[in-house]
Amino acid sequence: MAKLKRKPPSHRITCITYPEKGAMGNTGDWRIFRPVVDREKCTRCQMCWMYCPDAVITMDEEGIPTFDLVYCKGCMICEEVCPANAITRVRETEAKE
Amino acid sequence: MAKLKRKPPSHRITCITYPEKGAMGNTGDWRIFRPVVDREKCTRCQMCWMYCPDAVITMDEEGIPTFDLVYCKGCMICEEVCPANAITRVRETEAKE
Amino acid sequence: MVKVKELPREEYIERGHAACGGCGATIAIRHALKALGGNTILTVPACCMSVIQGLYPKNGLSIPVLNTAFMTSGAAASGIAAGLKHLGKDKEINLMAWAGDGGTYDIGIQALSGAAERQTNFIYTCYNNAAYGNTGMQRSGATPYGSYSTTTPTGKRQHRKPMARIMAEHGIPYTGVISAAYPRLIYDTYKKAKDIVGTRFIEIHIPCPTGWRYPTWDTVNMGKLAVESGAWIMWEREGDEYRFLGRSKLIAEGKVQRKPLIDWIKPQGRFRFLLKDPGMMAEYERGIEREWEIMKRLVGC
Amino acid sequence: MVKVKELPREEYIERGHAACGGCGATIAIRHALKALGGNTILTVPACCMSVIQGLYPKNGLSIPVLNTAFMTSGAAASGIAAGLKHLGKDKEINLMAWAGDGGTYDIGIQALSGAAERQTNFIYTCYNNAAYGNTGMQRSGATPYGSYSTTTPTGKRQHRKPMARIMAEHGIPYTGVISAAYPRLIYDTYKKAKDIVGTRFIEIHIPCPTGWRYPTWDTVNMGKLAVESGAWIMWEREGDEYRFLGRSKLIAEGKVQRKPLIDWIKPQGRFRFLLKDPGMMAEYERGIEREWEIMKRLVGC
Amino acid sequence: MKLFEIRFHGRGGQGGVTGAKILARAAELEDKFFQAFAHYGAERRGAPVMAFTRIDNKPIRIHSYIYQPEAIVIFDETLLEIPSIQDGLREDTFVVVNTPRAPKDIKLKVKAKVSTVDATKIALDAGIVVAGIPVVNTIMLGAVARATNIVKIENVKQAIQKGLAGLPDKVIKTNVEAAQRAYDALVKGY
Amino acid sequence: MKLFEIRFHGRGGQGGVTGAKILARAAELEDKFFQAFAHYGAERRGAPVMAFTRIDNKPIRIHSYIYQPEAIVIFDETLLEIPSIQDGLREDTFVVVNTPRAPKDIKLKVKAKVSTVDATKIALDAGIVVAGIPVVNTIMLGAVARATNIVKIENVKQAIQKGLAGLPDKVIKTNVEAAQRAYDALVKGY
Amino acid sequence: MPKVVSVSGNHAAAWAARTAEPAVIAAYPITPQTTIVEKIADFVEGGELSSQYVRVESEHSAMAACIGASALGLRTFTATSSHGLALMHEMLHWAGRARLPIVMPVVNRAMGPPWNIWTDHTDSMSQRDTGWIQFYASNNQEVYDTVLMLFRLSEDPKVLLPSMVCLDAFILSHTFTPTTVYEHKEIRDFLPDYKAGHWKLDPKDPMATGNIAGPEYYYELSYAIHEGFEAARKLIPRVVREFEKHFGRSHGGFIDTSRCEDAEVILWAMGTMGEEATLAVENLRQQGIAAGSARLRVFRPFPVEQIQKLASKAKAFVVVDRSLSYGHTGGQATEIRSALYRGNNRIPVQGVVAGLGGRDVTQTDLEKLIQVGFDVADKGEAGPEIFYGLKR
Amino acid sequence: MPKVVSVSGNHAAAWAARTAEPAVIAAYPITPQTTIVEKIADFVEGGELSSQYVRVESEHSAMAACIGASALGLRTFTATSSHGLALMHEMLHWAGRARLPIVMPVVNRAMGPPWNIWTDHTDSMSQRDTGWIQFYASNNQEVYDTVLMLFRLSEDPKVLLPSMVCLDAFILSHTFTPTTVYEHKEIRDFLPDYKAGHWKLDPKDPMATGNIAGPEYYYELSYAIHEGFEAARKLIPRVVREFEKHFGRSHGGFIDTSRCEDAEVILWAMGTMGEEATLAVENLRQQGIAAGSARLRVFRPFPVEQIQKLASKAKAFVVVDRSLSYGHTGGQATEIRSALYRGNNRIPVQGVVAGLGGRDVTQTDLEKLIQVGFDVADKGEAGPEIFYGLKR
Ligand SMILES: Cc1ncc(C[n+]2csc(CCOP(=O)(O)OP(=O)(O)O)c2C)c(N)n1
Ligand SMILES: Cc1ncc(C[n+]2csc(CCOP(=O)(O)OP(=O)(O)O)c2C)c(N)n1
Ligand code: SF4
Ligand code: SF4
Ligand code: SF4
Ligand code: SF4
Repeated sequence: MAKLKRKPPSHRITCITYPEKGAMGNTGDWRIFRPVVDREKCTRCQMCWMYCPDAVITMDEEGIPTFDLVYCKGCMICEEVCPANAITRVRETEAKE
Repeated sequence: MAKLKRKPPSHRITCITYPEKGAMGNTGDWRIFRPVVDREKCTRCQMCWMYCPDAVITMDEEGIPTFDLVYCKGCMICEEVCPANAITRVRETEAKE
Repeated sequence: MVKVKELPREEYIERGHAACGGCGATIAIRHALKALGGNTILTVPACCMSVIQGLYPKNGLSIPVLNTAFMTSGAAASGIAAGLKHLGKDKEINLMAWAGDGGTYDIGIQALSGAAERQTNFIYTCYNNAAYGNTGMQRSGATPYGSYSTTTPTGKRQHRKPMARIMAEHGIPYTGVISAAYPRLIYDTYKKAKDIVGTRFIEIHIPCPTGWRYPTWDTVNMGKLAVESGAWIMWEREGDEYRFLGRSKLIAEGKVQRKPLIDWIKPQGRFRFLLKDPGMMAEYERGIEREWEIMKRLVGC
Repeated sequence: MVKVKELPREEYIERGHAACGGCGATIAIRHALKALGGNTILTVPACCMSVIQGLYPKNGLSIPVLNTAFMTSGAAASGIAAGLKHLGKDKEINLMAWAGDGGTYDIGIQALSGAAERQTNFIYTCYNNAAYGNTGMQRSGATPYGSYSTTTPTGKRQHRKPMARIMAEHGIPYTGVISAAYPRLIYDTYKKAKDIVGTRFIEIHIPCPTGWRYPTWDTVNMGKLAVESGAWIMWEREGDEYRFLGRSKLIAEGKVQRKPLIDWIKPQGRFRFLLKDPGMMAEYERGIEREWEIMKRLVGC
Repeated sequence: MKLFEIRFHGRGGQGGVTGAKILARAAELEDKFFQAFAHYGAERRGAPVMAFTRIDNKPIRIHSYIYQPEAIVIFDETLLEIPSIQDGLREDTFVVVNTPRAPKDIKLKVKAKVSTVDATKIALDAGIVVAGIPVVNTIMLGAVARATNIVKIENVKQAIQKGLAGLPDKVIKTNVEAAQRAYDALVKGY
Repeated sequence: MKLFEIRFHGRGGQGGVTGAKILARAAELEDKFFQAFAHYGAERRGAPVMAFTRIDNKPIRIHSYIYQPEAIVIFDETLLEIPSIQDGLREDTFVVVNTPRAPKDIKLKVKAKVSTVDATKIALDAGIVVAGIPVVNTIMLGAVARATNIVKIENVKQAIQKGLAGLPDKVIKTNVEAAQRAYDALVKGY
Repeated sequence: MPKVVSVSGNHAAAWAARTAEPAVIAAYPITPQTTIVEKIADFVEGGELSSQYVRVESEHSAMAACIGASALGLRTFTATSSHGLALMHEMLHWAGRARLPIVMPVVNRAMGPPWNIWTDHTDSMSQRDTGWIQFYASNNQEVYDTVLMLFRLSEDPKVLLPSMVCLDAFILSHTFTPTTVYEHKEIRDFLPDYKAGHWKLDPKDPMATGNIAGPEYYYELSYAIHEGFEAARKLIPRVVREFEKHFGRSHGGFIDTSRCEDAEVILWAMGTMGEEATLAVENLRQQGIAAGSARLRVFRPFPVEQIQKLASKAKAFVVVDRSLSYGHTGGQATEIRSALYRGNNRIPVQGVVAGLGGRDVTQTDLEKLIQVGFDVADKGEAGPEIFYGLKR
Repeated sequence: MPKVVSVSGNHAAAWAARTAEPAVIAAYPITPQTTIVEKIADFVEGGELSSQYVRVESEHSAMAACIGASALGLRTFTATSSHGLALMHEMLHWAGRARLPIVMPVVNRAMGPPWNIWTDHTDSMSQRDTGWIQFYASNNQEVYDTVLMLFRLSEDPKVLLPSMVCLDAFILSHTFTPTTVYEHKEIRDFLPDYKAGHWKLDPKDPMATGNIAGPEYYYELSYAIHEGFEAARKLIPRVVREFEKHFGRSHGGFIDTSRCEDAEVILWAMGTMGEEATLAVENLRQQGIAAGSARLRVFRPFPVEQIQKLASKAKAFVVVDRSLSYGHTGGQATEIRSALYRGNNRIPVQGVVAGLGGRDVTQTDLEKLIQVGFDVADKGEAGPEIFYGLKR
């Protein structure tokens, strides 16, 4: 199942767990909508970064948000809080095509 | 041990108890001091009655306190609260003689 | 206020019960039950009152009593209250939980808080002898700062939890804080509480010769001195309004002076460490002053 | 107030955790942990956060976590606090309990109240999504009047227990009431609380799309509307002094108008019964007004 | 009849268990016995979830998981990428997929009895949409009836009526009609 | 030596268990083994209570109650009225009573080995009084030593010193002297 | 008129409460019990059930509230699971010792840590010493029927003991099957109103309960509980018979056996594994293998004689526990061995621990375990306890 | 230098805590455990013990606080009794499953209602399924010594399980006897500092414990507890031996036997009854009666083999339980029978329930019960369980 950086014997003694991405699997699978940023509109205010409940947003070198789609659940809070309306939602089925 | 007014079958089912005097035996046995009232001094104010933690004081026909010595524990609160100093303590050993 | 001679003659506590001689708790319950009358159901968690009832197969209380586990007074009462409602007797029969300070401040606060939040229809009495009396005077959340207890043998280092205010802030319809030294006030308080619907919390300060370490005959004196010195504040809250009661009212209004705290502390063996340590004494006094300030702010004077 | 760009970049919550999409609780813990930093030990009773961590053998939080039984957050923290003191690390390592409203208002109040009374050195966070989220939205003591829950299918008939005020009245050194909709205030609050010694109680209002029944993207809107409409009041108490916070301060000072309550209520599926029943609606509003009055009195304005 | 086991793959919030229950009700109308249940653990909105129906004409005494279902029903084409969807797949397994594509375009590790229907389109056309998301659970049951013959479409429709009781009549009617549409539109690849 | 069992009758607050423990310590000084315990249940101040000491020269493995003690010690004459005080009384039982009266004036259902001492007077004379009540526990131990010979008076005195350690020296000294006085003053009726 | 509804095991339990009409229900939610209390809330707020419903703040309080209500002489109900049950432990003792006929479904779920919401019998097995009657159900109809039977049993004046019916998490609690249910008035012949004859809280006749009883009384009061269990032991067959008379259904008495008359190996299991075992037995029988299965329905009072009887013809028992008393064996295995020890037929008993924390146990697994029983029978001796399905 | 002090069983327990020097002690008072926590308070506030002492607000919290402290990798101690123990039940499971080596004296007291503060083993026997090592002591020295042994045992990296030592209320807890005690530095050879190798809460190496583990992992984590118990089973004799080497005392291994080598009837009992039984045996031996006694010191892990061995020469066992699992038998009797069932020697086992709620059981009583054992041996068959000393 899960791959671990390390798995010391403690594991076999009791229910110890270690910090790691994907503790609930690839939660990007849950997504129905996908956030897409309009690099032109973005004012680099970082509101999307601040509010993302899944901490999947990173600001790239230019200060524009990028989304870790392996884990982004598609809640679209970023879209909602973006004061510049720079983020829009795309249906995942469509985005995949 | 204890004598009961009634002892219905509930007793044999679970731990039911019935209101009765002497649930801790004759607590007058605990007494080291005994309250004695001076009928002359008593003003019939009933403070002793009000404060007795053991509810062993009754006011007689004349409104003077009487003590149920089978149960009076001899705490001497009555003496202490009596505004007329009408109650005094007597050592039980002496009182018995 | 009721006159002494108007106090009902009926007793709901039988002679020969198991309280220590000079116990303040029995003075308190005597008059509380006089006010409520015989049509009352009591539930009692582990505490002195569960001992005071005496031994199987007798019982020293002449109303129905459900003795229950230490943590459960609020919950057991909730069940009884629901049952009385089902029977349509919730208006006719008074329901009271009667618990110690340990069973209220500490292990019982959860069930009590839950019952209050659900607006359970009952009177909850916390009779506060400021320690775990039943088990021999261990520290409770109600033990005053600096007091000896068997688990704080050099004096407790925390102030008393302001339990009644905590309950009042639950928004319940009635909270009353009184003392065993004033039976007439007890009677009046229960008479008033009896007619209110919802959760009513009443805390009674209980001088305890065994735990406080003073001679049995001083129970009433110790109770009064606590109030007169300001160490114990009597107040009530009806609706959202706070009010001082009795002697505490006179003190708050500046009509009488508080007696020196030391008058109350000195006769009690439990304060022997406090007496020796001026720093601790000052901290204890600071706590009392803070209480007065908070209460005055709440009363709005 | 901290600027968005000053917020630390370190994350203590791993991607791919198990919160519902749009969960307000994860916004809150992200910024709380940013303020506390990695030198923090967390204890978490049964609640959404115990699920959010994800599945064995991984964990979605990158600080040490003691998951513990539902009733025990205050007690487990007391043990850790004592241990840290023994190790001489009580100043160096932050200790936080992170519990839901059910685990605080209801089943956890006893252990919390006890820890506070003992002046235990830790931060207790109650993240309040106003229901038992983990188990599928049953009523809690924090569920607002009139709200649907699976155990109050026609709307709850009691007002929310004023938990934070109850804790404040314990006399603890810090109490803060904030909202997940204001991460910068979260950050500042935890920064401040971090440096205070003793029991610090922080309650965070947590919009929950799953329980409140609104679309995931509205989490921040719902959080803000709660404050803007006055349904949720943000305040803090340092020492004995109460103070309003953020938008609630502006409202209290009359600098901004409260938005109509209906703006907050309408988008939420859980209030559908309330919306249909003007009597219930009025009662809910009455409760909110009462809260404002009490809080204003305490703040002294 | 032999015990018939069906596995539904959907997403949290798509009504997988409700679908499994309605199918069970349809079987009940044919005097059959049933079990309907879900795989519990993480029913987050959007997360892949499973539900199950067992149908038999005698009381069902089996309680363990379903490892080799007779039919697999996929509510959402995107789920096809998850490997576990093919667990227990055999050549004679019915696989009913919500997709605009043809059965032959569905790639599986075993050549099973695949059929397809564009349930999402049917849902959108009929307006069966909750919080912006088309809901296909009842619709797919029409397709299942046709693909597997395990229940009659009439009984599926009646079961939908019962299963959605409490919702507005119009909603129920729409669902019933959509199920029929899926029944008619199903493309069998076998 | 055979196991020697002693029962003390006192009142709550009179220090019965302390007495039993000090006697045990005295025995320990003679390299004996001991148990000291009380009858727990209702230790209210003033209420009749019991305490026990067992002494043996080998480790004591008996744990049940004491039914037929070798000695009964009565701290308070008024307790004589309680019937249970005579439980397990035999002809060869030592009975040590705090009373100004002579042994022959002590009426028991069995003619036992009665001895008396006015411990209350000794306590009052020595000022061993707590909250107005004379405390006789240590004093009675002096009497017990003489009445039963189970321990030497020197060891009783040393045990009192240890048992009261922590109290002011003067108090300890007074107690030790009072024990000696009781030892000397005991009147044996056998 | 009885009606058939499609309900989960939890809804069956809630329906049974509705049918029995307790005066007071006090409960606290916990996965996987929640849908019981949610359904009850629906019934109560929908006006279909007249009970007072107390939404307490913990399970300890839930049981305390039930005790308070039951002490008024009223019918009382609650439900819980796992940690909730464990938190009740003190009050379980209390209810048992106070002789209060509270009825409680327990959804069997694993104990933490780690948190695990799936089925495991450790939660209820750990309560075997608390003075509660314990039944284990294997399907939703049995859950429903057992609740009704338990009210009848618990409230019997000779019994007066609280009782629990245990059902497997999810496997029953959340699985919908057709189940026959009744309205209250339809079952009153079988289950009359509860009349507390022994005591109740009533100001007209004040009694107290629970104040101190010393060593001179306590033992006899405890023995009275034992007598209550012996009365239950006698009554259970009658209640089962009468239930069958009224409703035409039976799920077995103490033990639900399948093909045991001539079985050489009998597999024992509780709950759903016990029902699935019947399929294993049928399959093996078709292969000519003389297998049988015995589902222990009643764990308290423990059916010593009935177990002894089943050993008279068999050559070996295989006992599958979905729990483990750490440091010894599964509770079922221990107690079955103990029961046989007191009888005359001392066949080998192979202990098996399986299915902890929701690990699935299939018909095939059970067949394999029966086969192990045949090896054991051949050897005439059981091996060490088997931890079946363990991954190393 | 060891010193002999006159202490009660409770003070012996407190002394043992002082000697072991736990980092954290969290406890709540309950009669008859109070004098343990009071003595500890004296030690701590008197500067004789460096432990952090947390005066929690309930036993549930006491155990939770111990869990929190132990999770930091620290030595931890508490003590309780009866209702306090029952209230801990949920957290007992937690401590066991989290593999935290907390040590706890339990003063055996009866469960209410009615309130009864006297001795009875029901409280601790009801915890037999919670994953705790259980010892029962018979005198104050054994209480003291066992606490030290238990720290050693519990903290062993192969064991890592919490443990309790049970002592009879008042009979031990409040009875003063001469007892040899040590200061911390004198015992460190025997009991080294605790080093938590398996896990601890440490921001430098963040791990979590207890989040959800599904059916695919939970069983193995449970099996690991079983392995811990098996490791304890192996280690106990060694710890006992080493203790004897260091301190020159032993109280027996799993079982403290007296004259069992050639005994025809062996009487089993736990705690003080077990020690008093040796007197009964001696007395009967003087009359030429081949009696023996076996005091079960360790109830978890349950010493199956040792029990089987004792049956090899004896003709009958009499098992005296000071508790009752209502609806079946005393826990000791059930488990001993079960153990023998798995062995080769199947002698009759007479079950006896006695001494509930502090009812006194004397040497004479025990002699009578041994006599019953001879009748049973003659008949070759035990009678129904005996409720000894019951007044009807
Ligand atoms: C769960 C549990 N823990 C502890 C006890 C022991 N106990 C009984 S009464 C009591 C103290 C009660 O103190 P308080 O509530 O202040 O009442 P008081 O005895 O002073 O009247 C304690 C600790 C118990 N009965 N149950
Ligand atoms: C003793 C006990 N009772 C019940 C539960 C079940 N339970 C787990 S989490 C939870 C609700 C938590 O609600 P809350 O504290 O509000 O946190 P949320 O889930 O909303 O984050 C419940 C009832 C439990 N784990 N333990
Ligand atoms: S919130 Fe909008 S404007 Fe601000 S950084 Fe994100 S995408 Fe850019
Ligand atoms: S001495 Fe105490 S008990 Fe006796 S009458 Fe006076 S107040 Fe009452
Ligand atoms: S208190 Fe004194 S004056 Fe008043 S009634 Fe009593 S004895 Fe008389
Ligand atoms: S139920 Fe609500 S609080 Fe819990 S994880 Fe989901 S969104 Fe967050």
